[in-house]
Amino acid sequence: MSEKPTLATVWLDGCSGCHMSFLDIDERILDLAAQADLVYSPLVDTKEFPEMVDITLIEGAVSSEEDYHKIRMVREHTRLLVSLGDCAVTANVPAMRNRFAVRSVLERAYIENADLNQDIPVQVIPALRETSIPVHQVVPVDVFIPGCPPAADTIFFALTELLAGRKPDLRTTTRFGA
Amino acid sequence: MFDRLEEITKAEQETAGRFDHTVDVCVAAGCMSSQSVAIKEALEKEVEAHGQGHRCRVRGTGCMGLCAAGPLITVDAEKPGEIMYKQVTVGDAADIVASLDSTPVERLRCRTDVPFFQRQKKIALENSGLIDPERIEEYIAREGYSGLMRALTEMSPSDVIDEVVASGLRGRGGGGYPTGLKWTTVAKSDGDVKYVICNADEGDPGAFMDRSVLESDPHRILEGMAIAGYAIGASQGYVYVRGEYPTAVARLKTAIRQARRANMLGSGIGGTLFNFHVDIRLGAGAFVCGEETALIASIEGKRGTPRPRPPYPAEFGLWGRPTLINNVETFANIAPIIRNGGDWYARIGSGASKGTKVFALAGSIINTGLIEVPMGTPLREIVYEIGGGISGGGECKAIQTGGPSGGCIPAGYFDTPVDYESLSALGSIMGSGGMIVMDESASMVDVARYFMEFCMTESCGRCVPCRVGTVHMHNILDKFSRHEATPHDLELLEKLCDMVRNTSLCGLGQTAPNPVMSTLRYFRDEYMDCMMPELNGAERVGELMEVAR
Amino acid sequence: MKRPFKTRIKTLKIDGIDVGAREDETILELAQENDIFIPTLCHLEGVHDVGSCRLCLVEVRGTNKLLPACMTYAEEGMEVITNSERLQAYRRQVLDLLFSERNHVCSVCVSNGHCELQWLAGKLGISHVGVPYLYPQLEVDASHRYYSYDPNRCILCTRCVRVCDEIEGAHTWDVMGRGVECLVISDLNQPWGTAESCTRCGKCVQVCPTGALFNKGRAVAEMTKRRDFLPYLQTMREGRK
Amino acid sequence: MTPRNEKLEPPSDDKRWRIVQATMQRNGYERDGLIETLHTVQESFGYLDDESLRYVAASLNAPLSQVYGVSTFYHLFSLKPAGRHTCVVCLGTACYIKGIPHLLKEIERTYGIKAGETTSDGHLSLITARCLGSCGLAPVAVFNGEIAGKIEIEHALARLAALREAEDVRQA
Repeated sequence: MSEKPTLATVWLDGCSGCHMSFLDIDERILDLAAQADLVYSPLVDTKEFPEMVDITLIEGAVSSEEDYHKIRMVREHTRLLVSLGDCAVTANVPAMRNRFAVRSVLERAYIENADLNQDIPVQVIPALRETSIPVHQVVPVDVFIPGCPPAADTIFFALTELLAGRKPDLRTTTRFGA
Repeated sequence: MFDRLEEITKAEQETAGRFDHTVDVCVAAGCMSSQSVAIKEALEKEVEAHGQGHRCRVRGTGCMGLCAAGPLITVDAEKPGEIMYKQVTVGDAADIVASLDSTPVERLRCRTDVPFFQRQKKIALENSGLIDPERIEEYIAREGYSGLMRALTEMSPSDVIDEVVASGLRGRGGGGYPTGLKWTTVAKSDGDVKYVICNADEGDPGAFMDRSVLESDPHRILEGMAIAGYAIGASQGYVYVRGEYPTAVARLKTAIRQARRANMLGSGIGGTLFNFHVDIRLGAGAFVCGEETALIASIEGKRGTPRPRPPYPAEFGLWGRPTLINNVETFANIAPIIRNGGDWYARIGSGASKGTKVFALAGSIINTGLIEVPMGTPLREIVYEIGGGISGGGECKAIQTGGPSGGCIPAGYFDTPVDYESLSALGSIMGSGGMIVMDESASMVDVARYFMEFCMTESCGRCVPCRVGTVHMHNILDKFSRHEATPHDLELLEKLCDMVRNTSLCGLGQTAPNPVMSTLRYFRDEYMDCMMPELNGAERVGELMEVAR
Repeated sequence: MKRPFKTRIKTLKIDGIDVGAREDETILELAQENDIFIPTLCHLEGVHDVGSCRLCLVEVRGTNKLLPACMTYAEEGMEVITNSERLQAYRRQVLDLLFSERNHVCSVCVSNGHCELQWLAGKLGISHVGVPYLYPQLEVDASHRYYSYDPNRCILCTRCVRVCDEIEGAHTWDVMGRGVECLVISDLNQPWGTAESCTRCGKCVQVCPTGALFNKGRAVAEMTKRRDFLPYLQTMREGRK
Repeated sequence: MTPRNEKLEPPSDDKRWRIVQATMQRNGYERDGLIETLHTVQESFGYLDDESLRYVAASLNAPLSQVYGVSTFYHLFSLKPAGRHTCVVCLGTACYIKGIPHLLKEIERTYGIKAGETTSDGHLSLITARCLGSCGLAPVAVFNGEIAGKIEIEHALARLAALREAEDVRQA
């Protein structure tokens, strides 16, 4: 086993833009790899979330039952939970459906706007919860990185600070909607 | 002009003397809702039918206090051997009239030698239940308007203020601000036009003191306002009264008309050079209008939103003029103070809380109704002796004072004397005088939620903390009552309480957290019992150092 | 004896700095003159203050009450603290409440990058909103020929109401309802485009701190707002008297 | 937009407008009299509609939005006509403690309306009051203006049912 701190990323209800922005740190990912092991992520192959991860970045809002159970599981197995990007921090665009009933949202998506197979799926697709909410409304979150998406520099800075045992001050580097 | 008052008094006494019996029927709101007007008519018919009209009279009077036992009737209230009847129905009229010259109707008797009647001391309510509120003559016959005449003919405005200062009277609307100091400030403010406003927008749920005074003895308010007008140099007054009180409004209108005719309001009052006019302004259902600056906005025809103070209405009030605002009960105490002197008043009560206070007893208490007791009376005496104890045979859990701005006092503190300082030390307030007694079955979380819902819907929406903060506090309390709250919710609730209290623009927001804070203080266990089972791992919070290793 | 003169100049301390003030100057104006930052949202130079956002609350020695800097006038010997930890915490909570009240989605807002609410959140260090969002149901009004009104982004600062009433004199806008149900409306709560009193001057759009009122057909980057006309109009009017 | 006119022609020759005019006149056609005027309109017509709001605004020279803002600020003003019958349920503290929420819920369930609403056939308006000041008689409800103290759920539902029956009989 490596002695390096472990890092995970989780993708809930988001557009994957935050993960893309994370990848935009380009060659600096080598620096990061020297400091931490990426043990779980949509970007790697692991299927099971490890017993304990030091830092987990969450992209996306909690929208479905799957998201809900997943984030609670992840929190249990994570030392430092980081909300990455506006969807995780504010529920952002996913939350724009909150003003409408789940039923009418599904009808709009799968019936009114569908040309083929007009049917609301009940299998495979996880059931939507009544509202899409930010991660910290479900489990405690330790660090917030707002931005849509947060810039690669911001993500890199935040991670290196966290790995150095410091809470990153992001006031001047990012904001809601940035 | 004193002669004129005396004349009326004499005439009244003569009239009263002509009757062997006087039957008084309470026609204030409480008894009216149990058909007391129909009972009065039945009694009148009965008296006529027996040809007793020349020696028996039937009057409609104001509130007799013990609303729980209504409709109430007294026979010969001002003679020795007064008889009170309770829960009278139309069918009882014949028996009552028939009994006038013989033995009382025992099955209807309501004892008056009990603490409820014996332990009270009535100043603001001195005429309630004893006079017909729609006849100025009866008010005058009980020394009415003699305080005003005394002020106008024997005292300078500053003498009047001195008496009010000496009385130690404090605002009865809730805040407890010294009335004399308020009058002094308005009197000193620059301006040739000033206003007097009577705040009769009694909005606390569970409070009906002001309503009762207006319905039972409206002239007392007009007299108090006129004296205030003389003292501060105002010639126009407004009574801002709740639109929900149609009977009070009607009686007040009658009283103003009568007072004008009797030259106790209007121009050249009582033959002096003093002019004072009173108009009524109707509230339209907004609790926040009890706040001075919101009330002023409402009289000006605007949305009743408060504005930051200073400047205070004493300097910058109605239409930008210096304005004196006192509530109904405060004005109700003025005439007796002028009649009997400030020192007389200051001898009643305790410590820094002088005089008497009217309370509306309601909830799980046997003697619901209206009482007036000296300041400093212990809560225990009010609940168990005057109030007759807890209804339904349960144990008393707490008493709620001060409505949505107040708090819950647990039964363990019932030896506390009722005065401004003691109540606020317990985390509640005197408020306008509503006292809701709660037995063991009451859930304190639910009570807090109820009041927060009230504040949320009554918030005017002008400032952010009150407009949005009350909604969040309400939602969290709702989670508690559904047993879905987390420790995080409790923490957030307490944070919001602190923030809304300290940052809201007006008294409504600043005091909105009080019911929550006081129930958290005394009944925290009940909140803990309403929490969701622990979330275990999902509730963990990370430590930076753990990661850095 | 009356004092034979009236003092017009007051000396006081703001955050420990000695300042001199005219008696008609507010703490907010003094702070701005002395480069002391006090956050504001409802305040707008050129129209009267309402003290409703509570962001500019300051501590004044000798009173427990926090006072709105925009409506508190200089007094002799006053000691004002504008930036204690307690005040900062309250200010962050005020912003939390504002963000939670309506549907503010910065990433898709026309004012992204030019919004005072968003800017203040960054400035005061709001990394997330601590209270649950309320998600009210509010309709966008795009009936006006030149402008749109999206109440989802409105913070009820009433700048538009005041500028329309006090500067333009049309009083097209006002607030209806109460509490959290309050809503800025035009005329009889009708589509803005049909409001007869609107002169289409657009002052309300210029003073709106968020993306609630905006010009139609403008891209996000172009959505800057002009405010300098307000003090200008005021000065010109005073000069005419 | 109509320029100031001391006495504008009312929207119709309905006699009730005269009462409204009298109130405005008593207040010198000043904006200060707005709330008083709205009270009169509400009393005379039962509610405030757009037409009356426009008339009052024009007569008092008050902005439309201000008139609308005031009308919606105060609880007693209604912008919709009330039902033929009204039931006011008091939500004061004393009534609350004595179980009025159950009564309210029962009525809401029976008539399929929420507090503040009117049944679709215009039969009944269910209204809540903050406190009627009759706490000594809690719980309290008002049926067509007639106040009833110490009310019980069955009793209240029976009274409402009687109103419905009376109406059905009259129609038949």
